[in-house]
Amino acid sequence: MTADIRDHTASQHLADGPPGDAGTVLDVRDLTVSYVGPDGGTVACRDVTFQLGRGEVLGIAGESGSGKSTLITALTRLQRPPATTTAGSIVFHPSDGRPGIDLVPLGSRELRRLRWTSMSIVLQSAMDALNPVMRLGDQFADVLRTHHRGMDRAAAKVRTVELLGMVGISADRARSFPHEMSGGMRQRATIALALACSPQLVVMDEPTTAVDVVMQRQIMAQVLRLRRELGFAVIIVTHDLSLLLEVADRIAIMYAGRIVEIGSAEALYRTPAHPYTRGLRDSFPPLHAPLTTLHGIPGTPPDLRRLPTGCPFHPRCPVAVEACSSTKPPLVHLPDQAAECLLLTPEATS
Amino acid sequence: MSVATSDAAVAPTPETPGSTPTTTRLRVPSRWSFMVRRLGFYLAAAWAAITLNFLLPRMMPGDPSVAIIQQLQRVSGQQLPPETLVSIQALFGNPDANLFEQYLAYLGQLARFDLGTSISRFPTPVSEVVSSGLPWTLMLVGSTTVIAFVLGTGLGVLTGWKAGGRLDAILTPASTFISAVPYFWVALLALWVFGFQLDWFPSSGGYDPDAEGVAFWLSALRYGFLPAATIVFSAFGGWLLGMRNMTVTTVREDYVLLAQAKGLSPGRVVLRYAARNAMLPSFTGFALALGGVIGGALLTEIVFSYPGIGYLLYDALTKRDYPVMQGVFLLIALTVLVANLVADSVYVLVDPRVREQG
Amino acid sequence: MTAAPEAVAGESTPVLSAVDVTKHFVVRGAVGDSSVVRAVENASVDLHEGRIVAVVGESGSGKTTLARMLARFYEPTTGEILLDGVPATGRATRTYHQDVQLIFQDPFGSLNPVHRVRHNLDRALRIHDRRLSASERRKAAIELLERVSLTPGEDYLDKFPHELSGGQRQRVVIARALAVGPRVLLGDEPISMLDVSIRLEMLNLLDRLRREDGLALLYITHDIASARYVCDDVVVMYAGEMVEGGPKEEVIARPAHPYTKLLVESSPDPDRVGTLSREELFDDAEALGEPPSLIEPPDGCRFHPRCPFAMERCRTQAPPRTDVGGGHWARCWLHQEGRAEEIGATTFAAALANRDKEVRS
Amino acid sequence: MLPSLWSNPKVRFGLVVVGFFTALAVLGPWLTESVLGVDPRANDISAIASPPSAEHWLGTTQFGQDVLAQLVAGARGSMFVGVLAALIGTALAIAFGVTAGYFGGTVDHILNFVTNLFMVMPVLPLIFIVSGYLRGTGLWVIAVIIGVFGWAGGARTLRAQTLSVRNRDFVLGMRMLGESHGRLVAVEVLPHLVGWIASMFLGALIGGILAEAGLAFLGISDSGSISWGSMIQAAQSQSAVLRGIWWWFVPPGLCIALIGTAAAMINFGVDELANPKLRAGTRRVIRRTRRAERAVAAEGGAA
Repeated sequence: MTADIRDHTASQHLADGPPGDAGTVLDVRDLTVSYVGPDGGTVACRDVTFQLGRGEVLGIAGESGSGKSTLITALTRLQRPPATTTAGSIVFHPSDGRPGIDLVPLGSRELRRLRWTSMSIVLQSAMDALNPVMRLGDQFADVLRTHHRGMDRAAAKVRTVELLGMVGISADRARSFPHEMSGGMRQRATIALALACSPQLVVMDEPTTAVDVVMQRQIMAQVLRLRRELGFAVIIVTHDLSLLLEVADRIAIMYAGRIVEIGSAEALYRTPAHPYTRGLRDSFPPLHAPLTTLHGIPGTPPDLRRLPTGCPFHPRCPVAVEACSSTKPPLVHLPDQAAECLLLTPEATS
Repeated sequence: MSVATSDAAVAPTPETPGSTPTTTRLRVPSRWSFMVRRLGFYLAAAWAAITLNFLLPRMMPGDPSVAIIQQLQRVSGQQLPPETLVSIQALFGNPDANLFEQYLAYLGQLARFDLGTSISRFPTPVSEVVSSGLPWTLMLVGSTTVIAFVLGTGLGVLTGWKAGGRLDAILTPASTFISAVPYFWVALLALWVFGFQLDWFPSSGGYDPDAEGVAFWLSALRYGFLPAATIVFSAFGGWLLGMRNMTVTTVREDYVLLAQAKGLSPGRVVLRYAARNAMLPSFTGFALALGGVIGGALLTEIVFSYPGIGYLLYDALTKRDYPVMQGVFLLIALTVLVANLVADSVYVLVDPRVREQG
Repeated sequence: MTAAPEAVAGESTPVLSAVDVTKHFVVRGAVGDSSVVRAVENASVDLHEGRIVAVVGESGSGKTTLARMLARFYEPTTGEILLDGVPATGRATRTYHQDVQLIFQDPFGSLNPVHRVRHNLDRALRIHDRRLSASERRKAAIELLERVSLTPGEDYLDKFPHELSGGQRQRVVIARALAVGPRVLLGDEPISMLDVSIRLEMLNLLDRLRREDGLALLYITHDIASARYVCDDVVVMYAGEMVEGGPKEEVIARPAHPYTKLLVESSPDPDRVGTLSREELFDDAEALGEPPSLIEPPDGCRFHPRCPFAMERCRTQAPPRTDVGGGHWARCWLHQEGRAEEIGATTFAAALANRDKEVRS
Repeated sequence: MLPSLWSNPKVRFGLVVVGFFTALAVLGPWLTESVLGVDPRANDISAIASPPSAEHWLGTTQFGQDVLAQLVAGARGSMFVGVLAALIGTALAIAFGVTAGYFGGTVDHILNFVTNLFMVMPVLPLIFIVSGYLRGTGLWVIAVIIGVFGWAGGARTLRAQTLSVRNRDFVLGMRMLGESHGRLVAVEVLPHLVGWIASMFLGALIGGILAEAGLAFLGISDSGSISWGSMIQAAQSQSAVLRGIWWWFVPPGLCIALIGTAAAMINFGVDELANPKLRAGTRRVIRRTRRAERAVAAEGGAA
């Protein structure tokens, strides 16, 4: 396996100067996740490899069926049958310099200790993510008191008010039930909740899909400020590349369960290396630039159970050559990005 | 949030109310008015039950009131006093009065808690007969309903949480079978095995007629054990299955996922997140089951000749004691209604989201 | 994008128009506890042959209610829907829907999963024209499928919805709507639930329908960029009211209402990547506010509680419609007070931050 | 929907059992006469209350009647009541539930009120009393009573389901093409309720069998007809329990339990199909996943 060399170069190349550049917080290698079915497994995530710098914002963009949700539940070790991690490692590096911990083989007890203090999660729909029959404050208190032994009710309350204040929610809301709040407020509350135990990484699964653009901007503004102040890293998973281009340091593009391109936001926008990235970028009509007729990406995403041979994107690819249907494209490194496309290999370019 | 629009036949929920923020959702402190509405329904239902009780004997072929009067005269061997005649006719039909007059007389009779006179135990009033059986049934079925609920729900949460585990593999199919078994048949089997073969428990009755004081209560426990055990056995499977499936469904809700992501202890995740929500439908079921207590174990009581309401009803049926039959029905119907009302109130208390349902 | 046919609003009778329509829903909480949701207030829109009007707004702004009134699923509380200038209320919905069809947001929900594609088209054709024979209907169904770029049409006739992708389903839905030969298509966020990569093709299809078949289209969306891509005119709705409208480039490039400005500035715009820093993009954007309840909307201008330019007058009086030239109009007091240029002078977020600073000091 | 129903093992088991008893009910008289060669009502004086033997596979009753023959004949009686009650109950449930759910508004208010009334009426005692008045009227009347008083729960479920289907866009979409309400209900809405209706029918079937058994046990049923309930009742009244003639009352109860289990299994399976979350929680899926995990772990350990 040549992963070692590749990863090092990649992280040096690709970490687009995260604040402080204090090293890696998460190191994911060859992560493969399958859905076990009666006739074998369907691989929803294959050989996913990336590093996340401390305080960095990594965006993961993909369409339905690209494996991005699968990746999230695997990263957070929250997957349930029939999903299962069949290969790879997820190494989390604590901030105090202790050696990294691979989350994949970890038992539930050890995992529980790491949860929320190291890595927390924000789900797409806050309405579904909050317990409908518990007051908001209680949902903060139970996580606070689980991870901070000895914290009493009063202290938990103080901390809850402080956390809610960070996202602009008034203290009296701690007494509210989720259904008594607006969608935007609920989503902000779950972000405050995610920060309760000062994690080093917050994973966000489509955090703004259920809210409107104005609220989306407000929420992202808060997340970016809090990240600046508290220094946690963020992984945002969404189908909305246009949003990621504005908020992420680096972006990974997923297609058919693979990361087909990863690189700095600007590089992916200005000089996308993978035809799929290019197509995805051109699927967002501009807000101010002159209009031309755009076409998106013709065709439909592949069925994961019946992936095309060679490059999974070749049937939809406008620039595919014959070899694309038979050869698996290798990961090719470019100055600000890396992409899996045959056309980028020296043989193709020469 | 449910929205009633003017042209509901084709109108789906409009986009607005669901997404309007805070104030819309806070605006509805209508738990009380919700309860008022439900109370209205139950009053109507009570009225319907009382009216049904009025109409039943009058719709039946033959003339129950004449039959009752004849029977009473035969049993007592004397002419009935006129006020007894009036009372019977008010309850079971008076061929000389029109339906409306009869109805008024019937309601007046009920208002005085006069349910007529028992035929088989002449001249005991029906209300007395019924109340003699009530405590036994309340004790037997009441306690077993609670035990079955606690047991079934608890095990249901466990099997649902560990779905696919060993407990689930054994308990779920077993419960499916058990909950399909006729409960009076279980009672028969229990009686056969533990009552006669092993002779561990008395086979009939509710207490030792010779015992007094503490001994009486102990005998009541001993006599009641077998019927109670069969009721718990037959009933807990249903609770278990319902709770298991609700738990399996709830466990896959995002808020349980998030609770796990928060690193809470499994016990906390199960109890405060999964079970708490999964239990909501069961609460209603439980309150309803409590309502069914009175009429719930008719046949078990009969198998064990247990001196409760069920046995009374059976006795009345075999002896054609229509006044007692009707009295028992009215009692059962009204307790079911009260229990439903309690169920609704409980639901409003345990689920903060409840405001209004159809 | 292709230029719109040379048709200027006002010259011809609109095919379909909403005149001053208002919709209030009664929401029943429980006994004696009902309240009125003012979903749409005095909204007007004209749909012309061969033109696309986009209605842009956040969820809860009343845009879907407006579309459903135009589709006559709801009758307006006040105001009128005119088809060819004639009040629609007199017509049976059955014949009305031969002219006006609505495309739903969710392509997974708008085709019955138990029926094949054939059933949907066949029923539509049959109801539309009882004289057609089975083979004629089959031919017509194939033509319809090919018109929405599902080629060859035969291949799709016997498919069930679950065998189709989201985009293909939405195409079938459009084909079904076209089967009755409508002159107006109302699209209620027709692309928002589709994969990003196929949304543009769907918009291109709508564009082709208006160009080739002269359909009048209403395009409802929350995505202002996609509205700009496909439409001719934009109407912006906020909290049940229309706050601004006009030719798309005018409205988006030079918003005449603070809310439109907020909407445009909040929309992701990849062109800004690299030219503006993230701090510049997101600073001051943390407290932009939320739309009000439609049960007790604010007095005066419904936007005033969030508006950095709000004046005393805005709190009490609803602003009138002001024409700012070229068919571009807005409902905002700034135009009456001669403060219109303030809107373009700064960003919304900056103006808001500025106002808050003043308030504090 | 239907093919996937059959692929669920729970449903498959249930259907086989229900099918078996249905066949037994239909072929009952022929079976007892031609195959067993016994008349279920004939009294064999030479074998009173004899335990299972080569001659009488399931033994005989206190009256010398062959239990197996009675069991087969009883299948017809019990199934007849069950099926008729279920037919009536399901028809009423559809009429009330679907109509209320589809049309909504005032129609819904009225129908829903009636449904709720029937819902809170204590059905079993009511049936006891009504049939107490009408004693000895036979299986027909009993089935009708059970059906007429037992539909409310099903109607409530169907109403909720209809409501959710009715609000789906495809109904509105077809309505917009000009489809009539009748066609919309029959062609667009009802197909989505087939699973629910089927499971409701099964629920009513077993409910009817149980109710009839209960009534027969009380001695209310037609004394002339044979059903599983009347067998248990006869056993009870002849003190079979006291005398230990277990083969008299155990088999009919087992039959009821078996068919009840079968119906419950089918409902369970339908629930799993309708509810993906439940489906993902089935033992098969979880076991399969654990196996895969173990395989991966073993591989990793070896490497």
